[in-house]
Amino acid sequence: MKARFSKALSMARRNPNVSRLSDSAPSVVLLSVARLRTIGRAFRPLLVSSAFLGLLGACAWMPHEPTKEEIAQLMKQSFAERGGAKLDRLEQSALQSICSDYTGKEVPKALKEQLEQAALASVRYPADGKYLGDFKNGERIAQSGVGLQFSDAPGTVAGGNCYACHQISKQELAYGNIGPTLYNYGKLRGDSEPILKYTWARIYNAHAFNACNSMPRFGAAGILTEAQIKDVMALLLDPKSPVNQ
Amino acid sequence: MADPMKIRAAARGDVVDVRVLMAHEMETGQRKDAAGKLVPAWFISDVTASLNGKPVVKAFWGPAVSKNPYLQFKVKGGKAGDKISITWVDNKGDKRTDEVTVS
Amino acid sequence: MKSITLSHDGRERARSSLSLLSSAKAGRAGARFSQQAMLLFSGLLATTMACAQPRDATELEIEKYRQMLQDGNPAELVSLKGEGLWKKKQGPKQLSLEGCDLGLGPGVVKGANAQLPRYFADADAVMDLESRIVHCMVTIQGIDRQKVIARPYSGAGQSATDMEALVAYVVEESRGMKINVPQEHVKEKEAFARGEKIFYFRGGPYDFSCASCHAVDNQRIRLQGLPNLTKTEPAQKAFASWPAYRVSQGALRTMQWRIYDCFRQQRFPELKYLSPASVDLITYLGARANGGVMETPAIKR
Amino acid sequence: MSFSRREALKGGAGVGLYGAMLALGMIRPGTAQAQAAMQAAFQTKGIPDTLKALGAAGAAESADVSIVSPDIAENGAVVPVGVTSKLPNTDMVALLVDKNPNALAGAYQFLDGGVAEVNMRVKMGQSSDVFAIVRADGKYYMAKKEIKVTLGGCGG
Repeated sequence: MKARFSKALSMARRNPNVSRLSDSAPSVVLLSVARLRTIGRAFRPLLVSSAFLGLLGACAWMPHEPTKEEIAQLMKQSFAERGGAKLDRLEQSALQSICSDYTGKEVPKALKEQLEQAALASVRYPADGKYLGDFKNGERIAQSGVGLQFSDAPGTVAGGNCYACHQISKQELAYGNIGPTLYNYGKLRGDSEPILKYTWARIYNAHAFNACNSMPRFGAAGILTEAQIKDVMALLLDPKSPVNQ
Repeated sequence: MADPMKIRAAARGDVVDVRVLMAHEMETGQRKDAAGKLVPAWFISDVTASLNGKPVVKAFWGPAVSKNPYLQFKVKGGKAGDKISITWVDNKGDKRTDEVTVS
Repeated sequence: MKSITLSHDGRERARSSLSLLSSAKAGRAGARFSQQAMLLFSGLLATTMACAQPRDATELEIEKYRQMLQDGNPAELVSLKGEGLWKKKQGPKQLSLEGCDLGLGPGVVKGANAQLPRYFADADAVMDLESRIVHCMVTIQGIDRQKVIARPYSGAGQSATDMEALVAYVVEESRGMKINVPQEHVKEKEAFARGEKIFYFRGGPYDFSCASCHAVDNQRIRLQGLPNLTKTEPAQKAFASWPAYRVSQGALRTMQWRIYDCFRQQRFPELKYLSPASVDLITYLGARANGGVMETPAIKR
Repeated sequence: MSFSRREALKGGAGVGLYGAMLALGMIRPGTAQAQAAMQAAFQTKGIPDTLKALGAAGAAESADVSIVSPDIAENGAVVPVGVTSKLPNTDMVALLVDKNPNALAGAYQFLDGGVAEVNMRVKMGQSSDVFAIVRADGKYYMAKKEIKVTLGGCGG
């Protein structure tokens, strides 16, 4: 009973949050505010019940269900800036907020499509039209798990840590399975223009194809440089790369 | 002063199984500290195990032995109630001896 | 482009059915299996998947590695030191921590950590083990709080901090005890509710939440298995095995450190020691693990 | 007892000489000379020179010597390795890691009652062959095994 109640409560709260967050973090919003408002309107009946449930939540015998603002506040209070890791990292973008709410659940189709379109629009393809760099560098980037941590020395060049989640070359045994295997990636797909563009976009902002998946937005979030992405692309797609042997 | 060891000694038939944990940094001499300076090697170099006061096993170690070393060995001819003692000496001359009764 | 996405999904499906096969092969005791079969079928699948045996040669060898480490856990050396510290008269008031109430009454250490975090009326707050030890050092021994929490974790080449030693001792006294993190007091329930939100909070440049790594069965990062903390059995096993001695760091790592380092890997800013978010998250993880059996301090890579 | 490694090395006796003396049984265990020889062996690099330093050059592979360890270690800081010898009258066992800065990790002498079966934990900088060297009835034997060292955890 209690579980069902709190589930209803959190579902009801979800929608006002979306539009609220888009207002509070304009610089990182991927979706336009107007679009999100449209989505919010579609869920208006839930808004009403949310207010009702909120009243119930105020009773002393009921534990208080935390609001998004309270969690945001709590996070800010609980972390300290160090090195390059500033507190603004705790300000959720619309994408982060929505994906937090839908972890382990199906994102509604319309919302999912909007997120994917916005993600695809964020992709910047290489200006010189060259997609493939040096696969040996790519392997180093795929192996390296440093970068963007508060413990990193200033100037640390971030890696991609691809092996943390993917099998890539056969030589590396210590690979994760959060993402699919990428062994023989290029051998299976070839290196046609659509494949190059798709792979680039997938690395740049994987939400373009599967909104709210777990993969970091290596390009869109500025984790890897354009040159680094080219090297990782070569690791996957260069016929000479160990991945394609 | 060095922290105490943890020693377990259990007899099975006439063989005593001994397991020892020693508290020691076991610095390799290759690690750099936060300031980029090499931390000098510091490790247990000699371990002597004795059964009722008589040495039975001697170990010679270099800095490749892991931090807080673990050592397991067996001694023939012991029984419950006997004494197993372990003494280690490190390369700075620090030493420590602990003793247990075989169970 | 579409076909690629599809084939990717196809592979994913193929993989999970494979893992089902092998976990069935790994074979639990027949009696237990048929007993489970009476439960909801989906529930059965979920359980067997969650505790699947290692699936490939690499994982089997890693399992052997972990087994070989079990005997001879240097955490015992740390807890030995911690017991000494617990019983030592210290601070301006020259008292030991033996009068500290860890939730089961003043002086009761046995089993206390299996029931933490919990609400403490004297502080009108939910506290995890480390918050409570600090509270006792301040109120009983009269030691300055800032001094106590200034350096909770040992660094490379340093021996265990006092906090690490005390934690090792207290958690060893809960080894073998059933996890029973209370959810009675309204503040305990609220801590849990906030902890759950924090668990799903995606943020930082990598867009990670705790759930990014800990909400799916049979996942591993590199070779490190990632317990699905949204399922009871893996949640129990995970909570039961922290604090632990980390062989790669040669140090006893506390539960606060566990959370701290997860957030570091998530690329969040630095988690403050004993911060409200940390206590809420530990409350959530602990209460989710109720019914499990404490194996602390464990030993890990 | 107070021999330092530096003294051992500058003492005129080359590593090989000490080793040969050890091998021939000219040095009695427990003496200062034996100590110095052992310390010198810890300073050598690579398997061949370390074998020489131990007086064990030309050790023959033997099925009676076994290395007990996982094939893959989750972390190089702590690799559990055991050595067992079934050869009668085994009185010395040494463990060598080829790719470590100095190959010799540890050596054990079995005196009255010591059984030739030890377990220890060593650091390995990278994947490497590991050698167990055994002395039985004055002769040297060996076993070899590759241990892969992987990167545990999240990789950062």
